[in-house]
Amino acid sequence: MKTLIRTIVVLTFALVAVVPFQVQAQDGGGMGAWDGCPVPENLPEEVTIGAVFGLSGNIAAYGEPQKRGVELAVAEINEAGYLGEGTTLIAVFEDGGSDGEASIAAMDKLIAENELAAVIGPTLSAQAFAADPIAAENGVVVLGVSNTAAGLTTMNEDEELDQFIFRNSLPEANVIPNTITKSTEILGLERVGVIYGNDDDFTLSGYDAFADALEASEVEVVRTETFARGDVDFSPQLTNIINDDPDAIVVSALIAEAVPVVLQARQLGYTGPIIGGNGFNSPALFAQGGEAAEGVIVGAAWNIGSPSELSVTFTETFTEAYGAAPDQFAAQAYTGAWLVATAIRCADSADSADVREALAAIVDYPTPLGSFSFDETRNPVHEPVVQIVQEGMFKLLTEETAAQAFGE
Amino acid sequence: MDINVPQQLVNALWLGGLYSLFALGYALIFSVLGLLNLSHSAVFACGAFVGLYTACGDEVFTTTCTELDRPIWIVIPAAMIGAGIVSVAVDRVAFWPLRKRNAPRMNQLISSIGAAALLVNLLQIQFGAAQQRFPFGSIPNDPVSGLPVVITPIQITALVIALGLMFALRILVKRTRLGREMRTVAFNERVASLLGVNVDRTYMTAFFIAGALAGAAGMMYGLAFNSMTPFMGESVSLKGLTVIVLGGLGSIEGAVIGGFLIAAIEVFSVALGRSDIRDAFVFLLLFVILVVRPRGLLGQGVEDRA
Amino acid sequence: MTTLLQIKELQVSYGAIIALRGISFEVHLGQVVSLIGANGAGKSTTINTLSGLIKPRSGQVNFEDQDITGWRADRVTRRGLVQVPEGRQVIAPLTVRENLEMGAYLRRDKAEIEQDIQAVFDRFPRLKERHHQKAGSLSGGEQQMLALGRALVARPKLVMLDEPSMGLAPLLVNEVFAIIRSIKEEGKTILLVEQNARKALEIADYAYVLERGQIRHHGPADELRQNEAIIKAYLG
Amino acid sequence: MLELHHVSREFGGLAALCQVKMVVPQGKVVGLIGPNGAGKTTLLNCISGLDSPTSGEIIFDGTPIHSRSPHRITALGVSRTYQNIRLFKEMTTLENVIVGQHIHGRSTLLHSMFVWPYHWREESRLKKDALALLERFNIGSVAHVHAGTLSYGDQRRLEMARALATRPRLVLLDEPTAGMNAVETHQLGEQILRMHADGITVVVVEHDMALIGQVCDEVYVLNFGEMIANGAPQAVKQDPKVIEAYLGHED
Repeated sequence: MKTLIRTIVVLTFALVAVVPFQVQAQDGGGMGAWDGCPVPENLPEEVTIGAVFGLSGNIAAYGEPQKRGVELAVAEINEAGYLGEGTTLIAVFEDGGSDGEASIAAMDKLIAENELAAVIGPTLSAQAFAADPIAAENGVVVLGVSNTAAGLTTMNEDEELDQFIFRNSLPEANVIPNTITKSTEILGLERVGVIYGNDDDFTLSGYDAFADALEASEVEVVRTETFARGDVDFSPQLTNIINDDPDAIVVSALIAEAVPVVLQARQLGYTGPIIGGNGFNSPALFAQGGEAAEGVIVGAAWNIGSPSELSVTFTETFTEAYGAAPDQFAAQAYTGAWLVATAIRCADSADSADVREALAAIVDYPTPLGSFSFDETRNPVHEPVVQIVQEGMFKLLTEETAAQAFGE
Repeated sequence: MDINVPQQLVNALWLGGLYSLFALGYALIFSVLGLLNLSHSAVFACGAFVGLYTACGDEVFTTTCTELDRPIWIVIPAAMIGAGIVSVAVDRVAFWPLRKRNAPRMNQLISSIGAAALLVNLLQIQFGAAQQRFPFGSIPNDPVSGLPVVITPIQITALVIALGLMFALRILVKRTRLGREMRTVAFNERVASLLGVNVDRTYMTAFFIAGALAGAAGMMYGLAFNSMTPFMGESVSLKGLTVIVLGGLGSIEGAVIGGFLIAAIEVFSVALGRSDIRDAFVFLLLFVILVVRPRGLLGQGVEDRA
Repeated sequence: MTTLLQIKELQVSYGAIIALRGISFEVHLGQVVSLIGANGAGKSTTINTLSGLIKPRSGQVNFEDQDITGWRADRVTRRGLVQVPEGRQVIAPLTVRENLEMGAYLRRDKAEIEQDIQAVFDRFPRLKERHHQKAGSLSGGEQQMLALGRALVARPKLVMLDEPSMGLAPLLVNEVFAIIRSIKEEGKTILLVEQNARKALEIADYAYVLERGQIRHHGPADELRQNEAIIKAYLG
Repeated sequence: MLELHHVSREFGGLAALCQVKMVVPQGKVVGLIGPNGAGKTTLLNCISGLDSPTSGEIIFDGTPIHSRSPHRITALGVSRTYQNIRLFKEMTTLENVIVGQHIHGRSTLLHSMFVWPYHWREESRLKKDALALLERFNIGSVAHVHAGTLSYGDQRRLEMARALATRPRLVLLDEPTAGMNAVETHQLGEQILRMHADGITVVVVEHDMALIGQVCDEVYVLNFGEMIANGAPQAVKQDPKVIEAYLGHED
């Protein structure tokens, strides 16, 4: 069985290696398949888009894959002649650092030096709150590809300005209900214990989303425990929860606390599912959680194991191009660049105001993230995925993977 | 809601051991210098990393530890010696020059904060900011089977070593020539030097011992949670302060009792009450104890320390 | 007579203030030498410089023909010059016995240390009764006895006493001087700094009178006791 | 002026003072002697408010003060010095005295902020008074030196100057001559007599019998917390109980 899978994987890789990028250039293949708009005729020779990502310091762990995702998309778009013969899409990258000031500077520079059709980024929500208004005031549409904070696209007092702010990254409030619904359905959850960090905005809003979703799914919460940021010992709380014999433990935590919570729950003899928020979407879960991370369930906007054709193709092309598998950040950035290109194509204009109109009108656009639309507040609409850790990697949560993990 | 009392007792006991062990070094330095050495938590982290490096080798500088070069039991003595040396270096760099010039205590306190920041940054440069850990399976952290409660061999080891070191320190301070020497220096350096005590050497010895205790605590922490970061001292730093204030500044027994007491209060305020008011509970109790007994549970009178 | 301690042209200053302006004197083996003088004359400064607590600006200190100028205090003590500091500085948090053990800090001969401690207890029965008490709980007189006993346990070659009678009741002052006398009779060499000049001159063999960092008079104690100027200035 | 009735102070069952009676008449110099550990300092602490008696009454000028806080007792006109010198060692000699005066300055914080001409005048007046006090105790030359660097005897003199800076009516002196030689002690005695001449009442704890003889109108003798004798200095010196407990026989 294993050898068979390996053979298939190797064969697929070999195929892709022979015809890199050309797959997308073929008519009817890859992302180019969407023909909601005709080939544009009035575009100039060069259309420029900007991108502000954190490319230095420890934030580069997110910014680097984002940049790769955009670069890959731009290469494919130009190969495919997606913006018409003779029109080249150019992406200009600026390092937005890891704080608001740096991304404001980067945004200023991009807008001053280029005639932009759109900007992608910045990496962090806090940076987006700082830098997005600058783009909007200059009439440049900005698309966030990794901002999950609530209220991002409605941050301005002036609604006209808000019209220029988009994102394609699902807020956690959208991911969590799906995680709970799917897990309840597949695992048959009836009673759960909850533990969350009560001194952090992110973990608190995650907890609220979990609590609402659990209530909506009619799952009983038998015990709720809290911890503070920087805690290392969670045994008293976990002892309490495990003592109540729940079907699952729901955790809203950042990765630094998430890993020890998982480790200590397993150490205390708990073998059931542990359901986490977006904080668990980190390689550290595997590196530090090891075997204990098996059976952890996390919702996400995208998963490498997603079976859709576009997602598989993207994963293969990306891996081929960079020698490393893409993560959620790369997939969202890649999708973002395609979304912007599509808006330019549909507008048949490089003017940002026209691009804005076209972007807002995108409906049911097929992407690696799934069928994609923007809602009326320019937030993304697409179905998130639910993942489960198995054999040291994220897989999609299905009846089969659940049965393998918990032996039912 | 019923609670699992035996398990929570186990949780409290070994956590208390860790708290006490950490606080002992604070207490020792306070009793000798009459000063809070706030770099103690950084020395604690240094100990853990010295242990990690000893067991894993150069690998830890670039990536995480995947294979042990040396047996896991070597980490504890290595951490103690390494942290002891770091602690002596802290004394020479951060305290000694100020002491020579009779600088006010406050300056020495600030200097110790500086030393802590420096050490943490050095660790970060050397080992990176990400969590480090020992390879899976290298630490005996599977629960001991056949017991009605969950306890791992590493937790038992931590508790035994913590209690052993506390006992040894008590004997050292109360019964030996070195202990009398340290208490004399603590009381009055001038008188001590007139009795033939090399005061600088006494300081070095005290700092070495305090550092070694911090190193042992750091390594236990690292092993028990199998996670080490340059910032690991920060969360215990405040706990340690609470412990020695509760137990009585500079009192060895106070640090031990305070450590177990704080751990017990934490665990049982979670077990019996609510986890979200745990810290409020701990500090409320601290406040009450200090109002009733300002010098802490076992603190010495002011006249003894003058 | 063997010269045990020889001080040559010793100068000490605290910043701009000059405390000793080049004093020279000698202490012979078996002698009791007293330094007397007004407050601020430099008596305590002299003793603290000899002990190594203060570094001299210039001058020389020879002990048994060895130059010990500028040595650190613990080395000086190791060499055999032991100071009993003013103000009964016992180690308050330690017990009486532990204080005596600290007196023997530099010695390793356990059995003999124990003998010497017992000898102190024989000399001061009140200390024996209280051997387990914290030194800080002793009365002033008992503390001075302990400070003296602690110095004796060190088996010093030269005992330097800084104001041993300060703050003691008359009865105790007599007692302290009786003890100093008995220490002298055992053949110990003593350098005595004392405000009670009358008592000091009674017990001393030789005395130096300090005035503003300089030696103004010196001579055998008997002679100084008859000296009109001294009587007027110091004996009242 | 000051009356103590049956004052007792116990420390955990141990009586440091037992039913002490003492009367200090207005304008007199009263000596308090006794062996080390007899309870003299405890008695002074009770009077100055640093300690309070377990039982009994302390009346100052008709006002019971045994349960008052030290600063209120100081405000009534009681001032003291300490056996273990308590100066602000980082301040200059002059500043130490000015701090002592503060209770008498009329300048408040508001004054110092808004009515600055008044404040300045006040400050310069205080400074002049302080310097005069220092001169009186022969330490005017070290007015601008840190108190910590003064010799032991000068620190004692400074303590007395500071005690007088509050313009007290009653001064408590705790072993003021410790560390002074006979001649210096005699000079200090003259200072005490000058206070006496200024109408200040003085209680002095002392071991130097020469000083006691020089300055005291009356002497109280404390032994193991009990008053064993009182009377004129000459009479007390002859008292066999006092010789037995305190003076010893001249040899």
